[in-house]
Amino acid sequence: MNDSQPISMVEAINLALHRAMQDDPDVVVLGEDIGTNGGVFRATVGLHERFGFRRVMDTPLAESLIAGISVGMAAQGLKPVAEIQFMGFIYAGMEHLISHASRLRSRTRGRLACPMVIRTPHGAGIHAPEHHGESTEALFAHIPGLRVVIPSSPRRAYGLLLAAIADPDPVIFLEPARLYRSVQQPVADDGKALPLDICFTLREGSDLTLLSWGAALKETLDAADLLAQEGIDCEVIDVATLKPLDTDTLVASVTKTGRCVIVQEAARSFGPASEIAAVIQEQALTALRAPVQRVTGFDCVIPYAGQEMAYLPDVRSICAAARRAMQGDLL
Amino acid sequence: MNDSQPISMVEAINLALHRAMQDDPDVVVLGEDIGTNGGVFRATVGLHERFGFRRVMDTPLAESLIAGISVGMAAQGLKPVAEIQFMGFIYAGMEHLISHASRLRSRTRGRLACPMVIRTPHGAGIHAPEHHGESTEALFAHIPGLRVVIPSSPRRAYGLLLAAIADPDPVIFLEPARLYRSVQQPVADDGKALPLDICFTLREGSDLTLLSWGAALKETLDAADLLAQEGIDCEVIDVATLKPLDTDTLVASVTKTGRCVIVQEAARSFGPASEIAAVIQEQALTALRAPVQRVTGFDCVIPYAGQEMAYLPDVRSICAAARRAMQGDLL
Amino acid sequence: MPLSTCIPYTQFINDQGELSGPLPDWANDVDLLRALYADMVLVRAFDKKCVALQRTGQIGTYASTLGQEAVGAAVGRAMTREDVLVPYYRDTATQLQRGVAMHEILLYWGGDERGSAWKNPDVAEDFPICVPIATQATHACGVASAFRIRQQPRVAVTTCGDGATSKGDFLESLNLAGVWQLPVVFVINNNQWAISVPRSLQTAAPTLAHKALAAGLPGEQVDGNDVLAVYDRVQQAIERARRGKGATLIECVTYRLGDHTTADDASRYRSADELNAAWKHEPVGRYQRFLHAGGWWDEEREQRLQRDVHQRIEDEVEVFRATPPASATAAFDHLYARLPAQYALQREQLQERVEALGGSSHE
Amino acid sequence: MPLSTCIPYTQFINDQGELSGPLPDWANDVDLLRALYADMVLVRAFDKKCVALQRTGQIGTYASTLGQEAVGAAVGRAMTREDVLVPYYRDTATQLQRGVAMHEILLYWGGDERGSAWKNPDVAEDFPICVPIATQATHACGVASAFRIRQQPRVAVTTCGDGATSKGDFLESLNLAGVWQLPVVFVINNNQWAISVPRSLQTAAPTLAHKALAAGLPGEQVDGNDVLAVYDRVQQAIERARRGKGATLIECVTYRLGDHTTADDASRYRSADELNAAWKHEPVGRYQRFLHAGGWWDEEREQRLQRDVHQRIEDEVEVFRATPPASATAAFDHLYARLPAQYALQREQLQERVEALGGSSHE
Ligand SMILES: Cc1ncc(C[n+]2csc(CCOP(=O)(O)OP(=O)(O)O)c2C)c(N)n1
Ligand SMILES: Cc1ncc(C[n+]2csc(CCOP(=O)(O)OP(=O)(O)O)c2C)c(N)n1
Ligand SMILES: [Mg+2]
Ligand SMILES: [Mg+2]
Repeated sequence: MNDSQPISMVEAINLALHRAMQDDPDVVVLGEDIGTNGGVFRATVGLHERFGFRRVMDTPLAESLIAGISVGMAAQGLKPVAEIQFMGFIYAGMEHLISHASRLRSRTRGRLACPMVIRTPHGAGIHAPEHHGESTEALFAHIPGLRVVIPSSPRRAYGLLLAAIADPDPVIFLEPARLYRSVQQPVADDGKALPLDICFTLREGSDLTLLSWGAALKETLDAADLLAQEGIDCEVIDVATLKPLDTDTLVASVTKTGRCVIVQEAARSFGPASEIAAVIQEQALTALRAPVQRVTGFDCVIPYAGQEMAYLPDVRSICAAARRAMQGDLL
Repeated sequence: MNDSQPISMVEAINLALHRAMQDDPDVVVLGEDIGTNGGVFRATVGLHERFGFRRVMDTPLAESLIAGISVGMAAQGLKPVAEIQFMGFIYAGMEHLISHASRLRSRTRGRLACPMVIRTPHGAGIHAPEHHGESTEALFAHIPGLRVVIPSSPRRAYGLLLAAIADPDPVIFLEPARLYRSVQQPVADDGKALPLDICFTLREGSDLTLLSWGAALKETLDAADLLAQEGIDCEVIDVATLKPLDTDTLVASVTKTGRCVIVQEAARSFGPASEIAAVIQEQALTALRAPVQRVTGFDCVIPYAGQEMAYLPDVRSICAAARRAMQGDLL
Repeated sequence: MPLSTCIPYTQFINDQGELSGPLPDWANDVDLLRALYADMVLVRAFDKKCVALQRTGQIGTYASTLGQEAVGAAVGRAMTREDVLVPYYRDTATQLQRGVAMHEILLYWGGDERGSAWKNPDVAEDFPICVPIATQATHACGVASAFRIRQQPRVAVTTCGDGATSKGDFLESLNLAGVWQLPVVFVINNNQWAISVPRSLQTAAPTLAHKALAAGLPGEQVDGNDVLAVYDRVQQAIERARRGKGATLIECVTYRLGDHTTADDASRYRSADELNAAWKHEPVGRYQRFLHAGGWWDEEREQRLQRDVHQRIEDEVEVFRATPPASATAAFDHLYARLPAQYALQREQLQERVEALGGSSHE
Repeated sequence: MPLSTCIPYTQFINDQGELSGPLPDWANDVDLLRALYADMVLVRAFDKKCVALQRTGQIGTYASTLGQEAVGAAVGRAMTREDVLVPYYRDTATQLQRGVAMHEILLYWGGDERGSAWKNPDVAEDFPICVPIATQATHACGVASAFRIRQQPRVAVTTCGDGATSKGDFLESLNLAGVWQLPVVFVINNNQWAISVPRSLQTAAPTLAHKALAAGLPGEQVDGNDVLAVYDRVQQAIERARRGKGATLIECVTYRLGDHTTADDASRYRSADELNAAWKHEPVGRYQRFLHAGGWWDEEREQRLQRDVHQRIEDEVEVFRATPPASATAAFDHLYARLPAQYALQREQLQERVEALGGSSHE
């Protein structure tokens, strides 16, 4: 692929997979329909032609199995990159992720490790059937020993996926399905990993901090544009790695701006935004000029395609929250 | 059982199960070792003798199955009360709980419902082997359509379990294993359910609000006693139902006291305390004289028995957090 | 595998529409013979309509049943009203038989939850379509357990694909059905593909019916393109279950003539040769030939049926199109039996967002 | 069930210690015959010690292997060093054979993670004890997949109980092993009970070996109280897997003579009669009789062995007792390869809590 040509996020992911498999013979790819079919989103296209079916494995239809054999492979020093076809189908694999992948190193005091990646499409808004729009990253972010990473641009997808694969510990890599093809960006295939465990400041600003991750960053950035027109200067941060959370960057930004709106696609209660808000009020309470606002999905089952867009945080709600934050002035 | 005689929490649970099965022929009980053996904690002792093996079912060893057949039974109008032997073994059942139990009513727009209860021992501190000390209630509290309830006394266990069984929707009922036998209380077997969806104020106070749930309430109450000796007058609230969260009671208390310490056994990040802190700063920021403090378990794998006590929030840490909260004075 | 011979296989009508074995007594019921044909014709036409509606953006992703009409029609007919169907997403035919309305099926695939809020009391207890593979098998065991607990002579029938037989839920459910002697019938629509994964990559078991042996229950294969064979075996299994004799696993050997869903392009992973060969075994044509040869069907009946089927489909599409948008707050209104006060504000906010989007519907 | 006859059953030595069939050639190796006996004697004595240590509060809950010594000893001996064991919690015997130190096993059950940080390089790749039932079967398939991917002539051996055969992971794993022809051997310790649930309530399958038929792999039963039979079959299965012929399922029919764990009281759910009857089949006595009869064992050897075994156990208990407390921050030090800076403060706080509790150890 030509480096200077803009590519989509799913192409960037495909590029990273090719690169990782080429650079490291221990990287293997597995999942449902990832071989001949190249993945239902085409993220694994070309891999089996290039690296063969020994390293690119279509599995039987069983998510617990996919997660569990990844643990076994990883313990042997392979670096399995497993695809779960949609996040809504990851739940059967949770026992292996929670009780094993996250603990193998701790359980053996470092004798065995579990360098595996679970990739899965994340989030709603692609008009797919039920269970194809989940954003339950909070379930994984709560589990000690896991990393939870979610890119929001082709370039970050490429660099973060390389980092996830290289990481010596298990990573849940969530790919915002709504962004798979909607954004294009030139991506240099330089094999360079981006740092995990840090947030990316996408836009600097002084009045208010907008925090988001995944597909909702699109509306967040759009809102920042609109708010700028109203004279509200937003700092926009892509949280990118939810676990471990780069609280330093987040707290520093809010300490500077005094105001914060967190935009989260997931259901409101007990979601990642709650952790972020809790940390910010803990570490920057005196800097807060208004409550940290959460603009989120709802505490309801994600509606089917006919109404799923209403479930998603929209620019209007983000702007409204930002304006509310600007009104309050506690200092 | 004689009403005036103090009984333990596990006895209260057993009493509630007897009562529910007697009052409603649709109540059935299932799980591993819950029949002849009466449950590994003896919570189901006597049920099969009284109600027969048709209503008291020892299942094969499969948690996904236990959760899934409960969904099927509940759709038929039975009220299955399933025991998962320890919370650490619930994960294989999550697909059924997240993708089905919580959604059956919504999916069918009320045509079918899912009045089931999953009971499971919760929390560490009983010196059992690995996986026997989980406190991952946050994973369930994040799921729309579920209720998450956790009693902290024999009487609340009795009343809340009756409420959970009577509730027309699915309830995850978490039983703090550390409290199963350590507290005794007279419990009237009056068949009266306690209200779900509300918090219980265990102790009124004006200086600081202490919030907790489950076994950690023991240390929380002990801390309140100690702090009282220092002249710090604590209000202590048992959150009891985590989902839906009774934010009104919590916010009202903190609005009154201006200070809040949340005590949570679960791992720190993305735990229930984060949601509570987020809501409090959202709704009562101007009343806060100090940041909401979280005293929690750690973001590490729960240590094996030899060090598990160090994982648990202790009285010392709660008192220290309360003193820190008292020092800050933002108003 | 020396054991594959242990699995019975049933076929009455071969690819040419000729009898390949003696028909059971119930086949003397000519009305039933014709009805099964009409069922298949209806679903094939409706299925085609659904794909067309998807292509024109009127519904979302749809899973075609093309080539597998015999399975659905036969299963639907073999069940009685008091039985409960616990289906998966490729059960249009079965659902139609059971009494789900076509416009409800369109609502479902159109992205509207009301598509599972069926109004026909005949299907009041049937489960909605299940998307997470194989989980429905477990629900069916729960339903069957309820029948057993209440000592009702009812049967749960659950369906799944060949891919589903690899998932724990399916296998755990078979095992429970065996050890609890549950009144449940498991029907596998073995259409040879799980999206792009062929049957041969799912399992090394000689047949999918062999899965029953692990659970101590009878397993059998049937020609899934022979509607009479499927009807016969499923009906027998249902009555066996009803008599308290326990569960049966029936593998229907058929073929997915269409793409996996409208979101799939099967030409990526499957050869045109294979597909063309499979068309030779398809169920509708062979059964029509059989009926013609027996003198139970003629051109006039065919034309009447085709007219009738198309009219019914057009009418139902109209009902679907005329269905007013769902209430903006439906997602909260049916979340719990009574919405906890905590969520009242979110319910309002959802309403606002729906309105900001300019209302919403399945269209 | 007409098919139960399809499952082979192996026994060489009957309850009386007499030959019930011709011994295979490898049994000419008298040292091996004696070693297998010594293995069983060691684990029976060590097991007894563990229970005693639990009763006196020196370790936590312990799962005794009483009555199942033949399975563990034989599996451990049948594996070669390059193979990988993926065990469950009732594998003390196998772990000892593989090279895990007794004091490490005591540390594990004493509630100290260092009990799985084995120092012997022979077991560097073996999995730690698995508590969540049946999940180890899947890990074993992953290990075997790694062998296949790297084209190494190595075999993963995984064990589980009879109850575990009901759980999806076990069944999914068998299926994968079949279809991927993985070099893995599944050994079931069918001790007739899953805590209080008898074998008959787990499954209606005539034998647990029947589970293999669903996965297209060979399944067989062996007298799990006959150490030679277990050794023979497991060893053959391992070599078959090593030769690229795929997986085997071996059901060892034995009996749990003890409680489920030290936290259990089996008298609540199981009759004294059943237990007494089971003692008649136990593996150690019968094998001793066999060795005596063959002239390969005598009283003097027995006394030497007993002395030796007890000395080794006492020494190891001493090492266990003398092990200094684990580091207070171990839980963070091994959470990730490098602890993210975010957790540095928590690590300190944990240290404080441990110190506030007055240090900590397995004692
Ligand atoms: C648990 C789960 N995993 C993955 C999927 C995605 N998916 C939908 S259909 C399908 C293939 C199913 O194949 P099969 O069981 O043979 O049924 P068929 O579609 O062929 O009728 C997959 C993998 C899903 N719906 N659920
Ligand atoms: C997933 C899971 N569910 C439940 C338990 C609790 N539990 C521990 S051992 C056991 C019974 C296991 O029986 P079996 O598989 O026959 O092995 P055995 O202990 O008899 O050797 C149960 C239910 C567990 N450890 N893991
Ligand atoms: Mg299929
Ligand atoms: Mg057992």
